[in-house]
Formats: sequence, C-alpha cells, structure tokens
Amino acid sequence: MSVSAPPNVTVRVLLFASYAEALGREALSLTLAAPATVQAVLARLRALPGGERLPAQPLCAVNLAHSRPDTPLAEGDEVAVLPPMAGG
Amino acid sequence: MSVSAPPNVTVRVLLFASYAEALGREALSLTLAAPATVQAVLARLRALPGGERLPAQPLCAVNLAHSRPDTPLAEGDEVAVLPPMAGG
Amino acid sequence: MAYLSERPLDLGSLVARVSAPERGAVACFLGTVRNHHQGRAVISLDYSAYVPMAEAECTRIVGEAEARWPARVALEHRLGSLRVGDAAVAVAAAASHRDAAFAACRFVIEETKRRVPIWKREHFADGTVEWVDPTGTHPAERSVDVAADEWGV
Amino acid sequence: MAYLSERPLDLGSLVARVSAPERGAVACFLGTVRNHHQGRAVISLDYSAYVPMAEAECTRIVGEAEARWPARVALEHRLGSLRVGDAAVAVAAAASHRDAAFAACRFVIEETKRRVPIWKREHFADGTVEWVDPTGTHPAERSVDVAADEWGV
Repeated sequence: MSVSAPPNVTVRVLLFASYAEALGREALSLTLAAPATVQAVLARLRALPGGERLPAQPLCAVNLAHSRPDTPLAEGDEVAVLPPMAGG
Repeated sequence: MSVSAPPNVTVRVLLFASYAEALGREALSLTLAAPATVQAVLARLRALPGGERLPAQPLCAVNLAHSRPDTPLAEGDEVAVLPPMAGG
Repeated sequence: MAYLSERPLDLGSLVARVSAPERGAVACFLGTVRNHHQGRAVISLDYSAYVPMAEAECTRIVGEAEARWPARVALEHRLGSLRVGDAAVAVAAAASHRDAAFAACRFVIEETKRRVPIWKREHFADGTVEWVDPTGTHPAERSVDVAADEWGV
Repeated sequence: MAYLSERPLDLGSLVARVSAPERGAVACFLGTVRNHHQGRAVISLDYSAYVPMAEAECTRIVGEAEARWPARVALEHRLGSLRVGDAAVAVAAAASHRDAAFAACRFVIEETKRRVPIWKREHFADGTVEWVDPTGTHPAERSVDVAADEWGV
C-alpha cells in the first residue's frame, strides 16, 4: 500500500481597496497544500511584492461570510481580504 | 377721602377642541373683579352651561405662554383653556 | 405659518432646508395617520390648533434643540382633514455626526407631541367621532400639579 | 443589486417602500458626503464594495432589525463617485410606534457602517487621495481577536 500525497486546494483570492493597491492586483488564484486555512492564504500573500503592507490579521471572508484565521478552505472557495469597512 | 371700588378686568377667553364642544363656543369675553387670576376664569366657565364638563384643573395659557391657576390677569389678556395636546 | 401647514408635508423639502456641506448626518421622523387606534378602525383625522401659540411653541422647541445639540432642525405639522397614510408631522435634524442628529430629531418629535397645542378628532369606521386624549386619563383626573411638573412651570 | 446603487439615492422612495396604514411612525437616516474629514477639506469620495458580500450582509442586517423590532426596514448605499452633499446611505424604518422605528433605524445604520464591506477613497482639496480607515488605527494594530469579537464569529 502506498500513502497518497495530500491533495492540493486551489482557492480564488480577492483583494479590495487599500489592500488591492498594496499588492497591485484585485484577484489571484492560490494553490495550497491541504489542509488549507485562511491563515495559509495570508502567509502566501505576505510573501508577494507589497504583501508586507498587509496588517497582522486582516479581516477575511470565505464565500461571503466572515471567517477566522483557522477557517478551513475547500477547493474553489472564494477568500476575500477586507480592509476596515468605511461605508456610510 | 373715599375708598375707590376695585377696578374690573376684562379678558378674552378661548376654548378649543373638546372644551369648545362642551361649552358650545370657541371664544367669549369675561369681566372679572380685580385682582383676577386664571382660577377665577375657570370658576366662571364652570358656571356656564356645559362648564361642569371641564376637568378640575385644565391646562391654560395666558398670552400664548403656559400659565398656573394663580397667574394674574391684566386688562385685555388672552386666556386659552387647553385640552390635552394630541399633535403628532 | 412657519411650522403649521394646511397642505401635504414634504419630507424632502425639510431635509433640503437643514442640509449643508458640513452636516453629513440627517435624522428624520415622519408621523402618519394610522388605520387603527386602541383596537378600533380609523378612517380619517381632523387636526386643529391654537395657531399662534402652536407656532410660538414650535419656535421654542426648535430653538431648544439647536441650543442643546450642534444641529439644524426643521419641523412641520399638518392641520385640517387627513386620511389614513397621510403625514401629520415631519421632523428633520442635520448635524456633523449622527448622535446629535438622532438626539435632536427625537427631542423635537417628543416635545412637539407633549407641548404644542394641537388636537385631533378621529373618525372611526363605526361612524363615531372622538377627540383624542393621549394622556389616556379622563381629563378631570389630571391634577394641576402633574401638569405643572410636565410643563416645568 | 437590492441594497447597493450606482444612482442617486431617493429617501422618499425608501419611505414609500416601508410605509403601510398600520405603521404610523417612520424614522429615517440620510448620510451625506461632508466637506471635511479630520480637519481637511474634502472635494469628493469614491465608494467601492465587495458587491455580493455587501448585498448578503445588508440582507442579514435588515433581517436582524425586522426580527428584533416590529418594523419594516429599507436600506440603500450608493457606490461610485460622489460629491460633497450627495447622499451615500439612506435608511427608513416604519413601525406602529416611534420607539421601534427609531431603534430599528439606528441599528441598521450602525451595523451597516460596521459590517458591510464598502470602502471609500477621499479626494482632498490639497490634491491628495486617501483610503478612509474609520477604525482610526493603523490596520496592523487591529488584532484578529478584536475583529472576531466585533463580528461575533
């Protein structure tokens, strides 16, 4: 019996407002080793040019609902990184 | 030396809403013996037909400002007897 | 008449009157004729007022609100015959911040109901017509001391 | 889009949407673009949103308000480029009694500002352009625990 390699998880990442400006883009795809979490997405974003301008723990949402750093991610999830809300 | 009789005071009395309905009129003039007060106006109104339907101490105003029973009255004052406010 | 109106009220014009570039928050209140009162069906209302005193009292209320909060306030009360759904009173309060706008708006509608000599007669679906007494008590039960306390006189 | 709008907001249409014969009290709020922010002169604002999440969050907020108070609520937020004086957000809450109308209206504007993913970029008179951070802190200073508490997640 062979142990199968852990599968990868590919997610869609959305950046907004000042964060999109910091990283120079509004969307990207990331492929992460499973089990993947929001925290893993943030670690990858921080390694990109401009990623050092993200705060330590930005607000995030997974599939339109607010998430935590340890929220698990599945294939095809949409992960949004949200600057402080400024509506109204 | 003769003692002069106390002068009389004539005031205009306004009635509104349910009070006007109770007394069957919206305005009247009353001549009172000086010194006259709001309380004296109310006593005279109570003696009129329908006057028994006035409450014990209705809200009153003298010359557009809220008054008390002992507020003194001068010649030509406008005394309004006000049912409970129902604006809004 | 500055505060009393025989014509339909227009909230938009009150908002326009208090708006300004430095005031980013506008709180408003609109009181409309309800189709029920104490469980009975209402058809229409007649509003009447002691007009000169009502105008004077509205002036005082708006002045008090603008002195107490950094806000601009507009107030209008309808007179005459109104049908269900018609606006009877409208308030708009504009300020730099929403706390002041809401507080001023709430103060003005509460004081207007409490202090302005306006009366209403309800026409019920059953054909009866009654003067409304929001104190909920028979008038004779209201003592002058209670009244004096309320009015601060 | 049900709650987000690229076109000018119309408070009257929100009021009309929540009005009904049994609801005699309508409380409204209008947030407009101010000509100043932290002492600096503002010329215009650009609003952008994470649209599908903003719509979902607005739906949740209105649902929470209508569950908590016997009220009907309408909410609209403008997107795009706005000038000083333009309305950015409008709320109308109608109820049988004014306590519920005011409470629901206040809840909806507070939660909208706190929870709906909308951002604004201010164009200042001095030519600079800045993203607005209402938390008033550098983003890095906001811990995830504070954020989680605020969001109830």
